[in-house]
Amino acid sequence: MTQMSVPWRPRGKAKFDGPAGMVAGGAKTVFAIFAPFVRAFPGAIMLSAVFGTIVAVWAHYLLFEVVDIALIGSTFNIPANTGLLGGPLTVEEARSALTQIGAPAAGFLCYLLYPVQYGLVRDLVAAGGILGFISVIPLYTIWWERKVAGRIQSRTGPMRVGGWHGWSQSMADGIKLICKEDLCPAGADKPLFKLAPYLAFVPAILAFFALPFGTYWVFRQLDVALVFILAMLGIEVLGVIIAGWASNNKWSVYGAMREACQMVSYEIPMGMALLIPIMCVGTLSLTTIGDTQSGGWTSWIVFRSPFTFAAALVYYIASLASCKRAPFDLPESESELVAGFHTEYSGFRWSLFFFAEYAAMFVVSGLLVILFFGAWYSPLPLLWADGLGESLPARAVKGVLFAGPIWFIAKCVFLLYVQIWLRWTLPRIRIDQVLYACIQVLLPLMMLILLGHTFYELLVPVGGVVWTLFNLILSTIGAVLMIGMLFVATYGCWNRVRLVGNLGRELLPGS
Amino acid sequence: MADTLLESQPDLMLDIDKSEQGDVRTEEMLVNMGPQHPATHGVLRVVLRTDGELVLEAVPHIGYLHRCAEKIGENLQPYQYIPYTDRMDYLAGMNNNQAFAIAIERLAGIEVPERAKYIRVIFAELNRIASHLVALGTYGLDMGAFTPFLYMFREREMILDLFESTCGARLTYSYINVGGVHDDFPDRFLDVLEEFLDYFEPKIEEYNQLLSYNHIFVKRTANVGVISPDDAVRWALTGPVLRGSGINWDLRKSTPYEIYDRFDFDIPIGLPGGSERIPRSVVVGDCWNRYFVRLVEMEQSCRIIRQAMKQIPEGKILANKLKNLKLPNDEVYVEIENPRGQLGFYIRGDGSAIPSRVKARGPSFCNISVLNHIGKGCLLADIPAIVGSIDIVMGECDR
Amino acid sequence: MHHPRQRPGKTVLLTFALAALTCVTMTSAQEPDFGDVGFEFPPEPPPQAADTPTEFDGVPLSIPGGATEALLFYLFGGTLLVSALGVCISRSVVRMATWLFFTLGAASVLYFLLGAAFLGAIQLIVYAGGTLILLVFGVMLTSKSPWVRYDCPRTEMAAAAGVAIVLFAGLLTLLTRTVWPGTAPMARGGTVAEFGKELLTTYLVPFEVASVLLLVVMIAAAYLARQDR
Amino acid sequence: MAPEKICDILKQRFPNAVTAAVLDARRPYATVAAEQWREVATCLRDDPRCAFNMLQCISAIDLLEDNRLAAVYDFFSVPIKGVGPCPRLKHHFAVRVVVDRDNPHIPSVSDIWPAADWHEREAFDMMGIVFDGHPDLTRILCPDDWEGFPLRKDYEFPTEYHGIPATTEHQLTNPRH
Repeated sequence: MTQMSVPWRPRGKAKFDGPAGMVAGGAKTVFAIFAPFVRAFPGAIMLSAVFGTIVAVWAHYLLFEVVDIALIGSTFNIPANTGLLGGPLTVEEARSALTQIGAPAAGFLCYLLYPVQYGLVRDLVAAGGILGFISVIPLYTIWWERKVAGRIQSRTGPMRVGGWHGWSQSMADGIKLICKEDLCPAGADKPLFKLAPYLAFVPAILAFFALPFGTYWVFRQLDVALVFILAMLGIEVLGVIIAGWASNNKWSVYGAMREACQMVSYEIPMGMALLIPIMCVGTLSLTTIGDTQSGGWTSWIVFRSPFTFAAALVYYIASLASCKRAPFDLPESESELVAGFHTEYSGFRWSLFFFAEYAAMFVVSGLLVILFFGAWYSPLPLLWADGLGESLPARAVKGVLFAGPIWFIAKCVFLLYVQIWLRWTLPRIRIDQVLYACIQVLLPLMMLILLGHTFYELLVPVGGVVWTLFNLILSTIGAVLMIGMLFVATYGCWNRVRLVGNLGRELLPGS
Repeated sequence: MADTLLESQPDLMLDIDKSEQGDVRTEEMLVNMGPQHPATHGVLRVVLRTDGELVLEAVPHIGYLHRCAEKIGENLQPYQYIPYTDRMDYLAGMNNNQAFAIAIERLAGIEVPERAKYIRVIFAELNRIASHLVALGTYGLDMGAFTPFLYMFREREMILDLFESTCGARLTYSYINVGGVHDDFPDRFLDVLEEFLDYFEPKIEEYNQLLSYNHIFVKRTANVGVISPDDAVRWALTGPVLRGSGINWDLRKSTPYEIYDRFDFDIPIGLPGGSERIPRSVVVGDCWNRYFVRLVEMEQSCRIIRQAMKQIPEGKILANKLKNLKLPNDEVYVEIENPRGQLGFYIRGDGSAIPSRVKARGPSFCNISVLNHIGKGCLLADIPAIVGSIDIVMGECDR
Repeated sequence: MHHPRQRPGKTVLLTFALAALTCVTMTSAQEPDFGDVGFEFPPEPPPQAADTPTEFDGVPLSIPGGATEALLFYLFGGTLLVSALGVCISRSVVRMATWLFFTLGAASVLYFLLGAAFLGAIQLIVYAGGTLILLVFGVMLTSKSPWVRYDCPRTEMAAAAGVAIVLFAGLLTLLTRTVWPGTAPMARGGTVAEFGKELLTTYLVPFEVASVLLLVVMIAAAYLARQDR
Repeated sequence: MAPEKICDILKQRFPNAVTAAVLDARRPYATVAAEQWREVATCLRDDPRCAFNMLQCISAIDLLEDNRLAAVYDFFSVPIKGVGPCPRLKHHFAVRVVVDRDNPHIPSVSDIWPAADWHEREAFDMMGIVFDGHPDLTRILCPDDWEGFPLRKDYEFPTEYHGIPATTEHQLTNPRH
């Protein structure tokens, strides 16, 4: 074959060096080591990873508790202004505390225990855990979104990477994104262009620092956690706006302007909807609000009055708008604005926006769960668990059946699923309709709800006939909806082959 | 408002001092939509003059897919040119082949066998369905609804399978040839086709539930990009765009070509809101009506195919004496009803085997020229809605 | 593009006058009353070290070790100063806004360090999350070009310098003449409920006056935005 | 209505305008002088007996042997319910306007039928016919800086365009046009 002559200069062979080369090399090594195992036991690895994470977190929690008990039981006065080294507990005391509770290998464990008494160390550990969690959420939400979208559209979604239903597709995408070229368009405001993804990403992480996963499962138990999280969601928008502006692209500016005006207007009904649980409980602390809903299904704030029911709905709609999720995904609508504010982004910076978006989706779902849907409590009343005692197995049963982060995460994931479901079902609305829906519909409606709820709280005695009646009716409606949903999902799952055809599943690997 | 030509502005930032409308002064911006834009269905470029989200002017620029189709036609014999025609409107290759074949047959006085005529009708109507499925699916995509797109492509795949079983190609068929068609149906084809129609007709109702009557979709398309009947005719809009404006004009009915006069079918036209099957907020000539006309046309195409399947005779599929075809020193202008509108071929012969002039009148070319007329004063998000409802294929627009 | 510029005249004079008035008022007060701004001094001299609360409202005032607190204070105070300077010297309006974001954020961290979590969170949500975005939005929507730069003529710069000097002098006088307490004031009445009660009882009149003012602003904005005037 | 009658109407109203008519061919047409084309066009649209409200196509043709260029206009009369003079005409007609090859000027009809706008631009782009009075007579399919009119029979194909080779060696040695 003769060499074709081309009018442009042929490019040299691509060389990957620096961080990209390191990442690529690392990925190749990891792949070479783990790929055979992953191929052999994909499902088992995934399940054991989930289970192992739970066990690790549980062990972590127990460790902290042991130290706390030791600290309280310690006979020493806690000296003020202790430095970074030389804390209240010594290794010896830790060892004796461990021996007291009969832990095995106390001589070894005490060295592990020692650093945990310092707040800084605990914070670092917890922050690491939260960062890990935030990294996992987008990975699996994106994979799950693709699977759900596939099912909705009568196809399978990712099936290849990782073996079992393409479960490591997002990780492969992540490695690809990190290795991609980091483009900065000519004429862009370089510093701002590079800063913007972080301005979107960091607030999303910070919001998690105040979001409780359980009564004690919170990084910082802020008295004003709700306001803080709302503020973080608001600041995330700044990153988006600056990204759009700094890209030197008109479509990006359009995306940024849409995002700004959408966010600024929907924050108002959203904030007002959040006022309703605050009125019910009388605090801004998310932990306290969550803990008032421990009495099972009927005690969830959403079923408390017709107004809370409506407010939960309004909040959910507004939260869709504030997360730029369909049908409110105007800032990044590809059929109008190419890709909106992140048109010019590529590689890692682009993925930061996605991390921020999915993290924000989880945060707004978490807020809804905490404020309206019984926080980390199961539909069973916590009172039933009183007889179980405080032994370790009893705690495990309690954590799984009655209250615990598992319930919180499960509820959030369900709400995430609803967001995904809506996205792949509904068309996108227009900017004037977005603003009309907010200012002319949601806002007056929310004002009425707020007013109505104020009078409801003032005039209807808690536990009275009217209150109980409404509570029961609404709880029944909720239960019927939930059971109906579960029924439909089960029916669809059972009849999936008949409903969408065999989807070529036999032909794909890992089926 | 200054009526300056957009091209004459070297800088994309216009500096037009608007009359004082209030204390808050906003500025106009020129935005280039396309040629690489997800919503322009190919390489259409629309230069938008916008005031915030408001579009003041939407000037379409075409020519990015110009492939000298007419010049090529002046250098090739008709049967050689057939493959070029289905690369014009690549979503409706059968109809394009048919238009060119009919034009040459009229010019050279070729009589097509009966069976070939029926095969042509069946495939033209099947291709109309396939083309409308793409149009409707991508229209949903333009509105942000991803799922109907894949549903419609699922059904289109089946039609393409039918085509492939007969002519071996899935997109550029070159199947309908001068004097007839290239191949006869394979065995059991009509049974499979019947099976497909039985499967497909209920699906249209599914599309209605998914997309047509979706509240958001109706909100996005009803009363958007309204073309009055008078305007539609003056701008020579054809096809579903013309019928969406309430004009009962379909070449298959009004000037029947081939054997369309033997079938019983209806011409769907745009109807005012509140009529049967029409949501209340819809007006005649808006995007929703254009969309819905296509949807109903698919039903009617199914009817035509069913009738043609019953009537189809046995026999030859290609006319005799096609070798050394000489075109007389004469000219014809033939229009047929393409899925997108009236596709016309002007052909001039000069006594040789090669036509001296081939001119194609593409429906997309004429239909998209109205964009600036109806795109003034709408919102930015309405431009994809209008472009999508006009349903252009740039290959045929630019030729 | 040429903008007809307003001469600085009246606006600058007015700003001067206001600045001077503020300085005079501030310096004339011998002892500033922090009670009005939500703080009060601890009633007693610093208590025993053992009683020093290490947590307040669940917010740790400091990681064990006072040095950390000091470190954080200087870190965020420094951020505040640098970013404030950035606001002043940036030319691009959006860059100014970004710097301002850091200024506001650092200020809210200082509030958090003081234990005024509510104030800090409100600072974030209202200024950083709301006002700033509206500001950037307004700039993008109304400027001649979205990529607007701000060029300051010499006269305005001189006027601004004058105002700054007068204000700085006033602040300096205030700072030197105030008798500062030995420790940072603690926020009084930590919970939001108490805060709300105070607002609706003791400070009802200022609260209502502020809301009436906001109402006036809203009506005025609606009036300005109305098209057919 | 039969093409003969339409031709008669035109001849009656504009005795000098209709210079020739081919009425028994596969595609009947009348040849109209360029000077009077606008008046004829207005008559074709507005006369209730013609009522050609839709201009389907303008095909520019190169009559190299006569050293002339021509534009062929195809009309349809589309019945519009309630609009237009005659709702039930449904007829077709064609008009040919022939101009000199060296000075090809035809008055524009883009204000009579807005559809003519792009067709005239295309005819200008491809054949070099200048339509006087057109609001924006620029190239539509070719780039703005293209040289020559590609569909003319004597068009020389360029060998390159902005450094991009526009033809192959084979084509250069085997010219087809």
